[in-house]
Amino acid sequence: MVNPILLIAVPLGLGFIIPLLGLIWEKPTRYVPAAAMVFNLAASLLLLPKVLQRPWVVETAGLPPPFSIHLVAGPLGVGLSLLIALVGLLVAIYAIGYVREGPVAKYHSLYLFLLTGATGMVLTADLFNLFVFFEILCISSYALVAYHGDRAGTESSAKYLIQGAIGSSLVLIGIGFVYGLFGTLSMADIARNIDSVSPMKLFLPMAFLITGFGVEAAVLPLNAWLPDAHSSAPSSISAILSGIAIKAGLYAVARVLFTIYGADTIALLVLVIGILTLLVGEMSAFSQNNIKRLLAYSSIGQIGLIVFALGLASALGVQGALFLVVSHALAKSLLFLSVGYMIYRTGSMEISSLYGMGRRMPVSALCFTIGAFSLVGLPPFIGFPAKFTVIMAALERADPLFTALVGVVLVGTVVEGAYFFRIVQGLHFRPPPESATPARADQEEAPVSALVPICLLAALIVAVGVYPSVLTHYLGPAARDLLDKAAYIHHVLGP
Amino acid sequence: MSFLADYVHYIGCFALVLIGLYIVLVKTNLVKVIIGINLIDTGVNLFLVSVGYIRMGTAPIFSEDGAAGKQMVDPVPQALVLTAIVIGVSVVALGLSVAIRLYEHYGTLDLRKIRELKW
Amino acid sequence: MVTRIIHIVLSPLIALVVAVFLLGLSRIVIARIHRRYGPPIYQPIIDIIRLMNQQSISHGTLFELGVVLALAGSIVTVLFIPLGGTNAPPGSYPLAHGLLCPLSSSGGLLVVIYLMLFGPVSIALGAGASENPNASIGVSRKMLLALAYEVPFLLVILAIMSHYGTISIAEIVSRQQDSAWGVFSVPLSAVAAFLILPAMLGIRPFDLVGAPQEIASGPLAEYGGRYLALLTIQNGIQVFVVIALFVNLFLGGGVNVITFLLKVFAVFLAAELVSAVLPRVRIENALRFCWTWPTGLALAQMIITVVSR
Amino acid sequence: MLPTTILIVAFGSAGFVYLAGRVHARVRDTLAVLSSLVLVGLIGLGYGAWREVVYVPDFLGLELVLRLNLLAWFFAITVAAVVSLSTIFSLSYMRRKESANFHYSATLAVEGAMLGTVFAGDLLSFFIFWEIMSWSAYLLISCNRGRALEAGLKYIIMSLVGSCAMLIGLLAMYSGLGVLSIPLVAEGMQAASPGFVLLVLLTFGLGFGIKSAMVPLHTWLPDAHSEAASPFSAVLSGVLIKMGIYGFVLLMYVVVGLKLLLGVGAGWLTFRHILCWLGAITVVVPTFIAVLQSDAKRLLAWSSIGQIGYIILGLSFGTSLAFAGAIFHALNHALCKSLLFLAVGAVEHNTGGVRDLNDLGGLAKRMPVTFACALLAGLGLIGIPLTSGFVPKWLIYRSLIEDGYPFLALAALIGTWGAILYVYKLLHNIFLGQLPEKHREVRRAPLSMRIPILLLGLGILVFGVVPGIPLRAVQDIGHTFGLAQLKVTLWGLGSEAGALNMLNICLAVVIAFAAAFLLLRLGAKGRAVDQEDSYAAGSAVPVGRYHYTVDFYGPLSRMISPYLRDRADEFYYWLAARGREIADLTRKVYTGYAGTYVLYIVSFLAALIFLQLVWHIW
Amino acid sequence: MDRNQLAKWLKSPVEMANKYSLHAVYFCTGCGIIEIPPVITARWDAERFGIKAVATPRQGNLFMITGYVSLKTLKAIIRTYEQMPDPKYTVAFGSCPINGGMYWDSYNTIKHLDKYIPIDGWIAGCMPRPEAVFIGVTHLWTLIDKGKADGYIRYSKNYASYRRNQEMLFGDLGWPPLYPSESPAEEARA
Repeated sequence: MVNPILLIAVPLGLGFIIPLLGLIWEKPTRYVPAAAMVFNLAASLLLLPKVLQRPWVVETAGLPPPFSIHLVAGPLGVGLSLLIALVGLLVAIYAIGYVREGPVAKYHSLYLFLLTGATGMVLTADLFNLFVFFEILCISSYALVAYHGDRAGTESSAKYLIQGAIGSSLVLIGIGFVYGLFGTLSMADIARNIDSVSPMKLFLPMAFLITGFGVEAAVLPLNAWLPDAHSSAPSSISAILSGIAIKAGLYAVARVLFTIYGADTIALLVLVIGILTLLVGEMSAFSQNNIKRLLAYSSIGQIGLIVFALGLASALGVQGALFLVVSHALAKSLLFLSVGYMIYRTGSMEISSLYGMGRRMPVSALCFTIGAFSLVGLPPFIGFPAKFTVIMAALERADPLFTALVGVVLVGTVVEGAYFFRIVQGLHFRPPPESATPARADQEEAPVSALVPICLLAALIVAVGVYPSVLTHYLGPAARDLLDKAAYIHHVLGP
Repeated sequence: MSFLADYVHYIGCFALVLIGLYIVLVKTNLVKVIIGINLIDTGVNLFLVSVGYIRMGTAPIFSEDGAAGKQMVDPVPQALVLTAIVIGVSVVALGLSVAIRLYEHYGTLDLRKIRELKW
Repeated sequence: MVTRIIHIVLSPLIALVVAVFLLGLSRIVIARIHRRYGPPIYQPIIDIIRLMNQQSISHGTLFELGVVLALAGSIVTVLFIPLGGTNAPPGSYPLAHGLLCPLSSSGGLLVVIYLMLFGPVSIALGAGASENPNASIGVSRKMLLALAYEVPFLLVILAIMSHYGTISIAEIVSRQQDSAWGVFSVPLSAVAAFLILPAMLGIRPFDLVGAPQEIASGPLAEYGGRYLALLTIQNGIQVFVVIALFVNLFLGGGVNVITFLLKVFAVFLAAELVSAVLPRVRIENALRFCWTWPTGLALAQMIITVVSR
Repeated sequence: MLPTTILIVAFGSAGFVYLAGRVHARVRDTLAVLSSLVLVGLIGLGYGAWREVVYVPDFLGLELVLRLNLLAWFFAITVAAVVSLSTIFSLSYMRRKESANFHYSATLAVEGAMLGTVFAGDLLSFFIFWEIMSWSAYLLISCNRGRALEAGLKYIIMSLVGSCAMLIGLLAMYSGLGVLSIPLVAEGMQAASPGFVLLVLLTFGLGFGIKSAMVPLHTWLPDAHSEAASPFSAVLSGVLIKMGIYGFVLLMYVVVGLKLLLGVGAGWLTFRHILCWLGAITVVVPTFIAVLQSDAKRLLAWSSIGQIGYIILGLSFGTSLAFAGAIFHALNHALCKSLLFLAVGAVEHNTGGVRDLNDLGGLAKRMPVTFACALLAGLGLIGIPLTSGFVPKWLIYRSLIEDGYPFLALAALIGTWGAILYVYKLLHNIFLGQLPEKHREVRRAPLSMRIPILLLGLGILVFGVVPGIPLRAVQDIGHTFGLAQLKVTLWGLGSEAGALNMLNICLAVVIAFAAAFLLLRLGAKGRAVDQEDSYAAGSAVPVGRYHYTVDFYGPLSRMISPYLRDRADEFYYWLAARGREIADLTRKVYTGYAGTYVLYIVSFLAALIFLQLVWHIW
Repeated sequence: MDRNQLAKWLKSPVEMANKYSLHAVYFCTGCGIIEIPPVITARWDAERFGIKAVATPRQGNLFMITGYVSLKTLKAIIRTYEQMPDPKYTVAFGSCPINGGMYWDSYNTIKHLDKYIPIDGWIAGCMPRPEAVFIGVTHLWTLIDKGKADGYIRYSKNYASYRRNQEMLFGDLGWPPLYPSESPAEEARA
């Protein structure tokens, strides 16, 4: 059996090897991330059936929990690491052809660090370790956002860095408080003793932790870095940031809220924050002209929806949130990836310059359409069962308030539909702008290395959309993993 | 007065954090902002250390004094702080390198003028 | 069965004869009011014979078909309208007893108001095919005029149908013969119907459809010869149908054909007297008139009817 | 397995047709026509074989079921027939158009989705197919480019609003009742609280109202129907909006059930009354807006709304006569309106894309078959006896009058007179009058256009003369919903007072026609003249420039057009403009200045702590 | 007036009908039209005799040219005449159509209308009083009775020469010939 620690160790190690390898022979470095992710994918797949029965607690220093740092490979962790590996692999394949300029070896190295950070975050059971992986993820994304070193990239990187640094400082303060209160950093241990401390004292670290992780999770007032960073990063990085990085942040928030604090009481607050995030995100996206910025705002909207679903704090709600995490990861990475080469070909991120792309790059445009439809939540794409589950969870309450909230959420969906349908029309049915050169019309499709991940993502979106039960089998246990505090404590610390 | 004495390190570290925050919020020069971030980091690190600090405690080494148990300073925060310092340093380093790049592009470090990405 | 066939042959014939007679009568009445002597009463027959024997100029199949369909539609409409008689047991002699209405059991008033469309729509098609813009203008006016008077007319019909609770004309007629005439039970409707009668008959002041001086007789501009002959007959039958409907709805039909026809003449004369002294209005005026007084009256009657039910 | 097979054939052929188009246009055309015909055949075969099939055993824990019953079959065969005729029509219409591959494929996909919608045995599959239908139709509308883009966007956004509302209703139902299978839901609804029933009616009603273009939710339709490619306009107007009607039938008669439906609301303010009056408004206002249009397809589009009004009026009135009339009228409107759209499409095709009513004329001589069938369809829309439009309208009127709702009947009847106006305007301005110079060279429509037009025309005539054929099916459907049985004969309705016998009317018309024709033959021979030989006060007619079309109903339009603004549309645009303003204000949050962003973070933290201090949120 | 004689009606219904149903197209070319209103209104009431004004030549069978004929109107007259269905009768009203009347030396007025269309009856006078119109109509009746009101037959027989006369004035008339010539040889002979 594969040890879950390898899920972290292999990419991390390979990430360190890449620069060395790059010194000798740069060319093969391009394939290393893909290889690492293949390993992660396979390992996660192997692990998944096992951890579904019982989470696997890995002791790293030979001490049983709560001492020392340990990993918990539960259904949620392995499931998310599977998702990370999957999206990471596809983006890595895409990057083989896409990333050609600049310090390529460093890109791949940082890319692996980013994935390591994300994987580590979802697998660790230690609060400080969570912070460390979080920082790995953040720092590598700061760097990757500025990869091209252009105006927009550096500017957004700087802003991202400022906000991220403040955020991680807040997390650290929160961890300090928690440690001061409990004297332990094992999440299970904290969770077990949570009732021994007065709520007022408990709230302060929670506020710091939520705010700190919230910066990466991009909930409403903390997400100002996101549209900048996502829109000016290289498209492959945008894909992974939107698909994975913010999900990792969300995971951290959810872990803190549900597993450590069991915070049902502030669920309504989370719900409201989710709805606000959703509305602000979708509205900001509504009249965007920059395609990647629009996609970034749309990510904010989707995050809002996920937070809304989390805020429902029911099994079905969390299941829906996880479903949305998967669906958004697939769809948004698909969108960024397919848009990547369109931008590359036209040299502009204006939506109007992408008009007529349906003719010039039919496969990419088709896949973009699939991704967009999935995000809007149209069947038979994965977005539909996801959104369906969330709304089902919200209406499960049979409470007029929740019905009204669902109405507001669906307003967001309509706005989202409005701008995505506009783009889809532009791609397929509008005449290309005057400046486009129709002479090369046939040779403009993205290269195979890009088409393979794009098509795979599209196929996945359709397949899961038609048979959502392949996913729901795993989402149920994963949701329980997140929600069922007692079981988590039991698994980690023993009876 | 004893309160002040007991909590002086907390007050100090939060003062550092707040000063850093003030800089980040008010100053518009990117380098100053990074300095602010660094100050916050320092403050936070100080806070972490002081969480585990016991007045007049011993070093967390298995010496004979320490084996007696009570007065040993908690080693975990110190380990954490080490990590945090490393992280902080790398963030600052990255920030400074980005600042250099920004200056190349914009010819200024004034964040009020580096506002091409908005809305 | 035999009675039925007799009825089917008889009622269009009655309609035809009365129609031609009405046309002649109308010319005489108007002439007399104008202090002229006027043509003989059989002048329409002379005209029809002359037209039938004149060379007919055709603009194509639809041009001819429009005429035929219009006439056919008018004839069919006649079959649905009781022309006097009471609802006595079937098999009795048609002129004395029994209702002279071959198709009284097929759809009732709703079919009639649809069949009354047949004629105008067919003429409109034929006239449209004539490629004469005057005809198109005339048809446009005809359509608008129809809309103008149909609004009050439909209100009238609906008031009557909901007053008597049936859509069958025969039923309405027999109910009137049992109790009071429609003109007494739904008086405002009767007034409204009389106000729009000139418009339905296409006579002054609402003869703007075929205004000869403005648009060269409108839809008929290109029709000559046998087509015009048939259209003259059609016009007569349409006039007869409208008046017969009025008589059936408001004046209790007729106990037998003779009384029925007498009532028809009476109503026709009244309408002609109004018509003879009035100038032609413009289509805007027609629309405005029809949608104010007649509509208001009919609406009032309908509200009364609905409330009193 | 039949419903599943049908869906597989439909969606499969949609894919294959696209691929075939990559190979060769001829292959694609053959495949598209064949598969659409096969679908008609399959559905035809399915008559009587009523069944239920589980096709996805586990979709989010729900069983997805397809079922075939008479109601579904009735709608399905209409859908399949209209789509296959439209596909045949496309053979010439889409020839050498660049989007042909996509057109065929998406048409089949829309057909599949529509069939899925009517076959759906549970509300979830209903919703899924409904959504697929919406977006594939959106793609197909937008595919016509140019102004179609805005139209498509409007359509899909309104559809999205509708389906979001439906989603709420659907899931409220699921969480309330725990089932989504239609019979079980229907059972469950009987015990539901009135508020819940109202929620279901409102949410689903919004969705169906938008799809079937009920006033005031109609605003997408005039744009979408007029800007889509003509063969697809025929599908849109002919059958796609009928899916909304199917939804209403399902909602009002199956899911909620008639008894419950009649009970919702109080006094005159019942759901049924409101819907009736909405239907009546839908009849009158759009009809007169249609009269004022000068674009052929736009006119037809508005007329579609008006005709839908009859169906909604009949459905929501809910007597067995009115129900039969409504469903029959759905069929009639499918035939007539798709024929008219195809005819206009043929004209558009033959004249090089002209569909401005002021720019055509006199085409009857060039395209006689098209004209004859368009005439038939126009008469069918009006409801002239002997076309299929007469019986349904008669049924609806009669029901309204006999049950004592003369004002509703008035609205319906006035709508009919409006229909005469716009039908005549359409026919006259395109086919009658003088042939303009530039259309001298127009040839008759190609065979592949004439065949579907002819078949539809035949259908209108047959169902007009022998209304018993569809009427029987319709009344059987009504009977399964617990409506009283009608005395349907082959020729109309049985022998009560005010019965209807089309045979009598038909015979009378035939005899009268023969008589009139004989009378005509009695007259002297004529001579034929051509269009220049037309009386113009002795002057020579300016050739081909003398066609009275512009402002055809000028006096009327001057009178009523101030009252007939599409206020709903204006309101939605106003709403959208305000929404855009708010959105633009909202995104000003992202100022671009890093200090602000840090301030957000700090104030978020402060707000959290403040909330806790003041309200003890945790 | 033999309108009431049933025997005549039975013998020759068509001629009788033609006589007593003269639907006239009054072509208001000149001052002569002034005399028409008295003719058709209450004072003289032409409708007594079945004479009625119609709006278009398609519906009528009597063509009255009332007054002088200028070149420009002649074209319209020819056009209108040709649009009238057979049988049709033409009556020239006043002296101007007969010989130019007071316009005898006008460069722009037709002197002999019957060079261009056949005329069945002439009503002389400048202008003829309504009584004269009735006398003219009575005369037309006798002509119809005798079968001599055959202008439309003459027109068809001699169409080529009429057409040539017309074309001498106007060049191209702007519409195709009413009666297509049977053979080129015949056309050449004419």
